[in-house]
Amino acid sequence: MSVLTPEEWEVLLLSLKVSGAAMACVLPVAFALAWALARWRFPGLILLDALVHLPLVLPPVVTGWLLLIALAPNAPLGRFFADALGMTFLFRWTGAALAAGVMALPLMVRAMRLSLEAVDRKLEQAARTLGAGRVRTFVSVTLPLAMPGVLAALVLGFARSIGEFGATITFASNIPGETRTLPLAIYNALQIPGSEWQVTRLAGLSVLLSLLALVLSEWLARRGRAQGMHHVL
Amino acid sequence: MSVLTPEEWEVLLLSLKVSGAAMACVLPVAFALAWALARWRFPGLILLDALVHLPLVLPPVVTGWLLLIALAPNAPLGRFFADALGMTFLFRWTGAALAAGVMALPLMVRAMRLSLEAVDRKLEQAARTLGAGRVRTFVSVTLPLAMPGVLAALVLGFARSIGEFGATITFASNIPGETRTLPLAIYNALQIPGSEWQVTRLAGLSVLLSLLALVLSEWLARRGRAQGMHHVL
Amino acid sequence: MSFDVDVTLQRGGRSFEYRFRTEKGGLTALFGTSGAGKSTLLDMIAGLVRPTSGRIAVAGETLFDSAARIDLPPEHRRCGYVFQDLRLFPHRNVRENLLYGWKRARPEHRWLDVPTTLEVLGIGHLLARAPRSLSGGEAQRVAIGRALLSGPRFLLMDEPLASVDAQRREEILRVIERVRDELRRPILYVSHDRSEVDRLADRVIPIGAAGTTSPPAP
Amino acid sequence: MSFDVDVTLQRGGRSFEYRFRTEKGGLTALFGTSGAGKSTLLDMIAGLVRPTSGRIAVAGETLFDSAARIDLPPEHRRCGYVFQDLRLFPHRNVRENLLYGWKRARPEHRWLDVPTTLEVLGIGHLLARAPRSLSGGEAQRVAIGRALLSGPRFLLMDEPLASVDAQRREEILRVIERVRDELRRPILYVSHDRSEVDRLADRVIPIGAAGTTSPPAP
Amino acid sequence: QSEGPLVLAAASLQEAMTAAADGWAAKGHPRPRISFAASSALARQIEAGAPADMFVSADEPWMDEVQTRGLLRKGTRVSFLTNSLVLVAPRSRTQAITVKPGFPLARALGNGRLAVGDPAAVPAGIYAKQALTRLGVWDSVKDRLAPAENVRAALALVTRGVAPLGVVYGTDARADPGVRVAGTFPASSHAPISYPVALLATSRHRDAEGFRRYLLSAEGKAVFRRFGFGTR
Ligand SMILES: Nc1ncnc2c1ncn2[C@@H]1O[C@H](COP(=O)(O)OP(=O)(O)OP(=O)(O)O)[C@@H](O)[C@H]1O
Ligand SMILES: Nc1ncnc2c1ncn2[C@@H]1O[C@H](COP(=O)(O)OP(=O)(O)OP(=O)(O)O)[C@@H](O)[C@H]1O
Ligand code: MOO
Ligand SMILES: [Mg+2]
Ligand SMILES: [Mg+2]
Repeated sequence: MSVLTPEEWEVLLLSLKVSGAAMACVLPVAFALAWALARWRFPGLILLDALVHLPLVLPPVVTGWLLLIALAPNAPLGRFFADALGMTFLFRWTGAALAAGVMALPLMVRAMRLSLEAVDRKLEQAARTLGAGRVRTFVSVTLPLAMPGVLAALVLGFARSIGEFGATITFASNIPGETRTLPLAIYNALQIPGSEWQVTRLAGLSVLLSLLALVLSEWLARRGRAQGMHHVL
Repeated sequence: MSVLTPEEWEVLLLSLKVSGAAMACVLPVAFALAWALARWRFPGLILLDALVHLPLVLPPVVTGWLLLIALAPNAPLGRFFADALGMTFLFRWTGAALAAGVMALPLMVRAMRLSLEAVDRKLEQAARTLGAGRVRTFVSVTLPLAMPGVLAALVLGFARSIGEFGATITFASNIPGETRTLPLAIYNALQIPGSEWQVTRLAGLSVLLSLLALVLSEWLARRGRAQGMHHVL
Repeated sequence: MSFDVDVTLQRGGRSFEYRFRTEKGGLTALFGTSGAGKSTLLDMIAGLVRPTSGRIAVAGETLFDSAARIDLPPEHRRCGYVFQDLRLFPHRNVRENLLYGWKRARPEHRWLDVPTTLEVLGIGHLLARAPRSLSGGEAQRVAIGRALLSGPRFLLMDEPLASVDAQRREEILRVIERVRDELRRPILYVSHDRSEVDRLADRVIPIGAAGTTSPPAP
Repeated sequence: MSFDVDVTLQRGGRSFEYRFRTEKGGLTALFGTSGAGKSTLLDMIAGLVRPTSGRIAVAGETLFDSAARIDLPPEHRRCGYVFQDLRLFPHRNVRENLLYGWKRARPEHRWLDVPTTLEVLGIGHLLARAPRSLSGGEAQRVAIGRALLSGPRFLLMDEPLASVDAQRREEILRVIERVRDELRRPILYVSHDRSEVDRLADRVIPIGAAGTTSPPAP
Repeated sequence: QSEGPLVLAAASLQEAMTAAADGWAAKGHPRPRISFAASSALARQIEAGAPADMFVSADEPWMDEVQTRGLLRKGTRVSFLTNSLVLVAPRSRTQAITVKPGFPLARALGNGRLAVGDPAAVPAGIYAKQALTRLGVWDSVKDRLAPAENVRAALALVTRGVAPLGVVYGTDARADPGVRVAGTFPASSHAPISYPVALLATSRHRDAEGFRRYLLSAEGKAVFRRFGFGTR
């Protein structure tokens, strides 16, 4: 399409890649955390809860800075990722995805936890008596009943990751084609006087992306409802 | 206490004031929006939904910039607030509260919507047959059953507002004692080489604040559970 | 007349029709196969399901009339509805459930006091408990108590004794008889238990199979 | 022996004790006042509530033994449990509810086929419906069908016919009798309906009032 | 190597550095990739060991910081650009203001605020504070500031008419048609505004030194002068 300049295309696709990867990696982690917070009772619970909220409370730039300190090539954690998994984050799109994922985490955990806590445990019991083990019960009963929370988590997380700026620029820098996502491109445009039109176009792209995610999620929710999940969706 | 410098005290109290005011003003608005999205079916629904998500999707600086344009003294909306309500936002702590509230809005709406959609309408019907009108039914049945979502919304919103930086500095500026909240003070410290210790102290304060909010909310939730709200909290 | 019902309802591709009148006072039993539409009828009388058209009056007061555009909201109909699925408020304990309607009723409308209710239903020891922790029969008795205490003008009871044991059932039946005979409140009563119906009912309205018309009772 | 139960349970400050044995096969009715602990006993046998101590064996297989540290998870106990509160899966339609256990059962364990179940229970026309839209009796029949189709070794039925109309009840009772006599599956059956118990039960275990011991049946 | 060297540059240099990179690329070299961010963020990334080739800072302290840690390639640090500090007003405002010791800045503000880069953090704000102090007007306006996140944001406040006056770099004022330069601060009123460039110790890119030399060449400096920078 010619409505977008090549650079805009590049930025758009990169943003999609970064947010997509962030969601794919963070979803299971966030779900596991939500599960632990909803179902387990252990002494460190509130500390874990606080830790999950951290990226929400701290200014994004500080989160980015902490990531930088933790994952620097010469830091222990950074060395572990580099040596054991061959993953480096600094100045890489994977770093942008990590930053976006970390910033989205608290929102996703809360939404899923809310839905998990509302699941009627008696229905899980019924599934067990019908021969479903823990895992099958989880997959066939708990997860579908918590689906509204999972969908909400995905929408919130995706939107948040599309808009993520501070942690990304601090941790992954602002490298064209590698870590310059939509918000960073907007930041660049904002530095140039008289570039309102470009800012508007890029912001419009962000809005469009998340509108798509929103429509998709509402459609999925509606499909769920149509299948009889009246009171859950 | 002498562990904090006078400036740190000032910043801390201001952050509390700003976030507190933001929560107080945004909570009813967010609830009304959550209600509309959960209960009504109207053509513009998905657009309203998208609008609510906007501050999440856009980089915070852009949101601050949009607020600036909308509420500048010479903009129609800004003039309306100034003339009709005697409220000005620019360079005022009210502006910081507004920015924080707007940024927290999408998170709060989602959490409450999730809980509202899970409320069993049949219980509301039962209340009606027992003589409770719409309002009383809402207050005595719907709201308490949606309480987990309201609590989650408050925790998320408060944490988000404590961490809000980009929209605040763009819209309300960084004026000591008036709009310099914790994240803005942290930003200042971050710009100065060798100020890591100060950044850490201020970040620690942020974390402490939201830890308090978290503990408070868990305590409220537990109290609710103790009162027999087993399946809702 | 107690119940004067003449309504139709279209739902899920099926059409329901109800037409019957009963004399003043007494207990009217609804008898019919499962899925015939008994609970649906009670929901319409309570104002929870809106009929497609028609008219509903109870003890002389018109509750719904599609022609006259009358549709009293549920809270003004003053029906004591014992739901088939109970619908106890999960966030309130037994005491608060019982008193929910009682508190909202005008004092002159209340015709049963709390101690008597607790006594008859045998639920005095459950007051501080959460509904979720009640046994099936206990929950059912709380639901009956909640409806009776709301000072209703008439009662809608949907299988209220399904899970209640024989001994307690006897005591509750006696209370229902007193409401019927002394207070002369109209009662609409759904039960699959022939002996219960035989004992209580002044008349039986058969609710026909799926979608058919219920002929007016004599 | 069908049921060999000797357990105690401490809960909410009350203590429950159950001790009884029944001969092989046949239907055992549990009879007792509301709140006596009948559903609690079924929950323990199904593996949903953990006894404080004791032993549970059904048809020769030990399901729970606190001394021997045996506690079979519910999914390995193969009980067909009709819950008092039904517990249909709200996110699945009637067909999926019915087949939930059936799909997970080994083919050689299934002893009832789907068409027969639908026929007997009269729920063939409800397959595509959401549980929430079912009438009380319809939901109860689906719950019975779901339990029977899971190919259980024994049945736990908690007031399975409370909301089922007389005619349908007759047909279902006949099926239960067939399961009892031809398949010789042990059945534990809770009902407040004396006539139902008289007709079905080979023996009746009285569950005493709150917290008392149930003496072993003869 | 098909990819150009990775340059970390202060955000306020964005237009000029981009043009310089274009000029370099036009000579047949792979185009340098430039990451624009606040100098502080870039310096921290370098300290964390991020693999970049060149750093162009908006002020000297952050370059000093990086240098003290031994992260610069020896002998490559050069302060090559200068800038001026100006007082700007919205285009619509015609009244002239002479910037001199004791000039009536507070009166000129009316009940508005003076837009500046945050004097506690942003280099432009730090220079502004120095200049206003030297001219003896700081005390009269220090409670009437609108400190912004960076110079461009301060500029935007003036462009939008939210603030009646602002203190920004000459380069910023020049680039924005929405504002008018109301006066220029004497160079003696503040520390020299200078932009240092240096190669990083970890740089492996064979083009990096070439690009640095290009920036320092007459041709490169001409590019920066086009955008209003002074060179030395
Ligand atoms: N939302 C709905 N959509 C479609 N059909 C519905 C809905 N709700 C109820 N029905 C159907 O309407 C019919 C009447 O339901 P109703 O609950 O009134 O039956 P009932 O006479 O009370 O039966 P029971 O004795 O089993 O409680 C049933 O067949 C039921 O499946
Ligand atoms: N979580 C709980 N906490 C405290 N008491 C409980 C809890 N769950 C059940 N009980 C109590 O245990 C007793 C036995 O309950 P159970 O459901 O087994 O009774 P039941 O014999 O099945 O009665 P019904 O015939 O009314 O169904 C009841 O008095 C009930 O209130
Ligand atoms: O270019 Mo800067 O470091 O934002 O003043
Ligand atoms: Mg019914
Ligand atoms: Mg029971």
